[in-house]
Amino acid sequence: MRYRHVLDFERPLVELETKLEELRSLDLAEHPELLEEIDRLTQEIEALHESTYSDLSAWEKVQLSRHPDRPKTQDYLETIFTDVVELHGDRLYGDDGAVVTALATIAGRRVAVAGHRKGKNIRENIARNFGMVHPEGFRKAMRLMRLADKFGLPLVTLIDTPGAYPGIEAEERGQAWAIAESLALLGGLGVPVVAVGIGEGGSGGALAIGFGDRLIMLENAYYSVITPEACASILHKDSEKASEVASCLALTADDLLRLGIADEIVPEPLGGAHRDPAPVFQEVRERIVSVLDGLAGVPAQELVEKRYERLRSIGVIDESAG
Amino acid sequence: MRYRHVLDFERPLVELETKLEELRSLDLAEHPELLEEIDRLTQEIEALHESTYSDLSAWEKVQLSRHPDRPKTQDYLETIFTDVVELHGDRLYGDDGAVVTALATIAGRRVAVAGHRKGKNIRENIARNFGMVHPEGFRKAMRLMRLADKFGLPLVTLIDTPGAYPGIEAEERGQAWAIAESLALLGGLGVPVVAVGIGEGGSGGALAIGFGDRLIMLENAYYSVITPEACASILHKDSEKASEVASCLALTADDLLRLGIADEIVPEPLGGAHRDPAPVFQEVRERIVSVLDGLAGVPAQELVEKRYERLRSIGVIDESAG
Amino acid sequence: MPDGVWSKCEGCRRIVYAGQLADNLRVCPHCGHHSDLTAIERIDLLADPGSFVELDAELTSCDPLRFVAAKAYVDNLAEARERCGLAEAVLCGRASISGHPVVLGAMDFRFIGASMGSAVGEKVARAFETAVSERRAVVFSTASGGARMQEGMLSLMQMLKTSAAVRRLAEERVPYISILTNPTTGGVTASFAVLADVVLAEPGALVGFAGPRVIEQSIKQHLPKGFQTSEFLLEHGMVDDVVPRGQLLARVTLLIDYLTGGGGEAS
Amino acid sequence: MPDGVWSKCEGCRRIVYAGQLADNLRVCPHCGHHSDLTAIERIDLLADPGSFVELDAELTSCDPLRFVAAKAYVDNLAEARERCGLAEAVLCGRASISGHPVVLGAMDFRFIGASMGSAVGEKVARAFETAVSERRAVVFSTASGGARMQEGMLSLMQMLKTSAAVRRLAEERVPYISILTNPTTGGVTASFAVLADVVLAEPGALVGFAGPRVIEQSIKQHLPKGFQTSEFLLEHGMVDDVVPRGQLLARVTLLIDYLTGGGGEAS
Ligand SMILES: [Zn+2]
Ligand SMILES: [Zn+2]
Repeated sequence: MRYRHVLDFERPLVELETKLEELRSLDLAEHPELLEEIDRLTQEIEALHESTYSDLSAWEKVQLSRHPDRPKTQDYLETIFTDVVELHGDRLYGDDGAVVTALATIAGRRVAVAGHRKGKNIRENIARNFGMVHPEGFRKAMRLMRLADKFGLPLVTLIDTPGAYPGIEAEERGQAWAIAESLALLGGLGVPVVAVGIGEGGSGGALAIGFGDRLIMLENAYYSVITPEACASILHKDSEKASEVASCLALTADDLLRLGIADEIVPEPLGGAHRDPAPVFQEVRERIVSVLDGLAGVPAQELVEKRYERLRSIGVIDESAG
Repeated sequence: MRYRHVLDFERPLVELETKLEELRSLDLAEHPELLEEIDRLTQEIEALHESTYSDLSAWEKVQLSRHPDRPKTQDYLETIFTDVVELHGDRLYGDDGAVVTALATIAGRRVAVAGHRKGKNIRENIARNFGMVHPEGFRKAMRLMRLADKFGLPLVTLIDTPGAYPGIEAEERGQAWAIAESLALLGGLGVPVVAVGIGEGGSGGALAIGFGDRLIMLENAYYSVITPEACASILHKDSEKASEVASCLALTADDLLRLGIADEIVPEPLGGAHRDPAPVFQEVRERIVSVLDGLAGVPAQELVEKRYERLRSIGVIDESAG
Repeated sequence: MPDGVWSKCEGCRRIVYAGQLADNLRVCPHCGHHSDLTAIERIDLLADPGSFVELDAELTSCDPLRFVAAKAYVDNLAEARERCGLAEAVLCGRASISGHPVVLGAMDFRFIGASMGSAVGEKVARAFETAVSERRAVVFSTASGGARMQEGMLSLMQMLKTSAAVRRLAEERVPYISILTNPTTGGVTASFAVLADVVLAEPGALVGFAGPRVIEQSIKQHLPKGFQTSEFLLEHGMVDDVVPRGQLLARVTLLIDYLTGGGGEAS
Repeated sequence: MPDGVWSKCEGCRRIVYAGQLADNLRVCPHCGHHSDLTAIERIDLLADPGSFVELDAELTSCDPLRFVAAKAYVDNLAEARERCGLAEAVLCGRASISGHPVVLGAMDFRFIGASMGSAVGEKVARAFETAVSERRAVVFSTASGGARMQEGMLSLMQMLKTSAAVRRLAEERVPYISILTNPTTGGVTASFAVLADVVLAEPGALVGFAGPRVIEQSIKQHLPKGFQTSEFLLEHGMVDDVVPRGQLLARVTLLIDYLTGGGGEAS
């Protein structure tokens, strides 16, 4: 097996796998002594595979969440949804390629879908700005949210962004304003909202469409108040310390579950969702449908109240004394 | 008296007035024969003054409505309102100088004010784009409308624009969308809306903030589906025929009253509001206050219903047969 | 050019046989150029066969201003009625689209540039009111040169009237899908046309507020290629999608299905 | 520099005597530069004397992640409390402004950059809830470096919590006026700070989402002069006005008066 993209921590494993392939390509009838070597190597690879992937550090998960081959929003749209009708534009300024909004059907249920959209190659990523959203992207998502609310369509969001784009034009057009308005709107939607962390959850740009009545996280997806690199650069003046910082930020799916922010975790195959996406898609679909069915028929006002209570409960404070 | 700006149809009058001034500047003790000439000229001027201004054509009124010295929105803000707090920006893209939005007090009544804003000189007019609005100007007005609706403040609008700006960027940012949304919003405001045509009422750009529960027109203000120049250029391929076309378009205050669009007309001094603005300001203030008092306490839903009925009644159709 | 036999495509200048063009919904088989359709063709494109029942068919324009320019407005009207076989520039009616009950509207550019005067505004407003009272989704194909200047301010006020009618529809959460076709400009664009929940546009249609010539005169330079086309609007975030005519029925059907379900199961 | 006697103005580099600066609300008499104020100074600037009664004074942050970087977060907190004499980076309370009952909030940049963690978010949300239940207008002076990263995702979620609290306030039509002061960036800007009915900013304040250094690293060029200042935001339509500190009380008073009257007579 060839990997198109190899992460740092995968390198020793890939070296062994490459060696094994070389051995196998030799004429074993001429070199019977290699059979034993191949057996040994196969076992070694199996063990290393297990140890490489079974207890990933936070930083390793961050890297996996960014893996270029990892299933993206577009893949989910194409596999777990049918009858997808993409809606474009914010009706104000532009059509941000870093956000996709659509009406779609999931297991027979009509929903609205908003997701961050990364590309799978350079060309796509340039068109989609590597999933980094401008204000018009958040406003595009807001348009979908209002449409969903108006017509009683549950909202499904797919989170996968390094963050809101930090650039001159984004600030000029009110990046903070767009995010804030999106958050306020999300809080008041009278339809069920299911958020799914499928990859990167980069700060405010993720949060703007990244929460709801239920937050489902993929095992190797992360969600963080700040990227580990930026955090390391602030705290240690050294972005190389990202791996160290990552484990402090409580950004993994497990951390989020423990903190009461995420509700459930979708397991991934060893090595990440891209190694075998089909069961992941299947599981994500089932989880979304199950949440939608659980919330079907709940009155709008009750949804909004419950969501607010849920939000109000997040945080750790001390009221005993100063 | 010297006029800074002389309109075409005022020229004969101004020539006589200039001649009279010249005569008066001579030593009359040395030229007693001139006294008679001065008397004659004075009477002639009086008659010409009367005939020049007393029965203005539509095109002459259009010219008066555009007179550079004519009182502008800013003058009304400074004279008939107190405690003016200007609010800036659309929270989306920019702060259009061609529209002013403010909270203000009129005869003790708190209101929201939106107006087109022309300048009085080149510098001001460049900053305000000669009162020609971009989409961000309409969106700025919409922000004020929502604020007025939210906090129960009656809306007063002052109409004075050649029209929405016809330019590349205006189209790029959705000129038609901004106007349409403004119209829909105006239709549904749960607070009293008083519109006052103080100068030019150029097409959709005027209409976006230019109608309400009552439309007050100044005597020489116009309001038109298209500027006479543009209309002449389409119909006759000749914008010089504007004066001819102006009388067909039913654009004067009198026309609007007759068509059931305007509700009342504020008289202007002979020669236009700029000749003696004080009584005009006084009258406009009283009319606005009277409308506000008449609509005070009317429930929001009733205001919206009545406004819709009013709109629905505008137009002349034949249902008898094809 | 002998009508009904062959015609030259406005897009690629190639000769297309009329039958072939008609079979292809008047889209050029060579370059994909979308020729303008009449209001009746628009309705035939979307309505289930035989389902369209016109509303306010007798409602027509008058000449309240006794407007005379190169021609008298009454003569313009008579000539347009004769030539198009229509009472006015818009057709509105009840219909069904793939079985969904709707109010369907279509404008006809041949009728005085499908400009909006009192009668057009009235018919459009009534169509939205019917949709509210019968809770039918609205589907509207627009085309227009703008307000009908021959009716002066009465015409301008129709922008506000139709926009207020859409607002009432929106308040009742009745879905509204508009289809912007070539050309849609001026007062129709800046009122009910763009206030829909979902705004679609046909490929290559000219859509904008100010007309291109007015803008060129104003800014004293030529406009960039593709300015004010559907594709330009899509790029600038103003329309939900540009949909080729051949896919329009399927897309509209799916959209109605999404917006009328009320969050339930797909039908 | 001996504190309390004289200081060098950050704007014009001239020497200003402390007493003169204090008399002038810490605005440089030479160049108009607005020095940062503490939360308590902010409250004194607006509240009627003696009217401020703090809410949730005992509510403080914890260290749920046991966060340790160059320093342990618990030590950051202890040090900030000691140095600022505050339990947290925000003060909220009931007060009156020119006789109007309000909920008044102010942030203190000295306290870990007035970053928003669980305690700040909770205090802000409760302040808005108090305003809803007592129908008091909210006036909030913001300053912040953003989210408090030492509390990880718990901190990010406070953006949503506070925004949802503002939404409830807006739904009840209770007025909210915010005053953006130097610096207001990150998660506080992108949540409750800019969701006010009227957003004012102090002259020269740095206000934005991404910090200037982050943007420079991202775009690999220097930022234009004046970027992300209050004046820049005014030009780009994001704030209602830039108000010098000396006029702030009068402006806020007038705004509360307009927004609480319910359309009646001016008081
Ligand atoms: Zn062709
Ligand atoms: Zn200074």
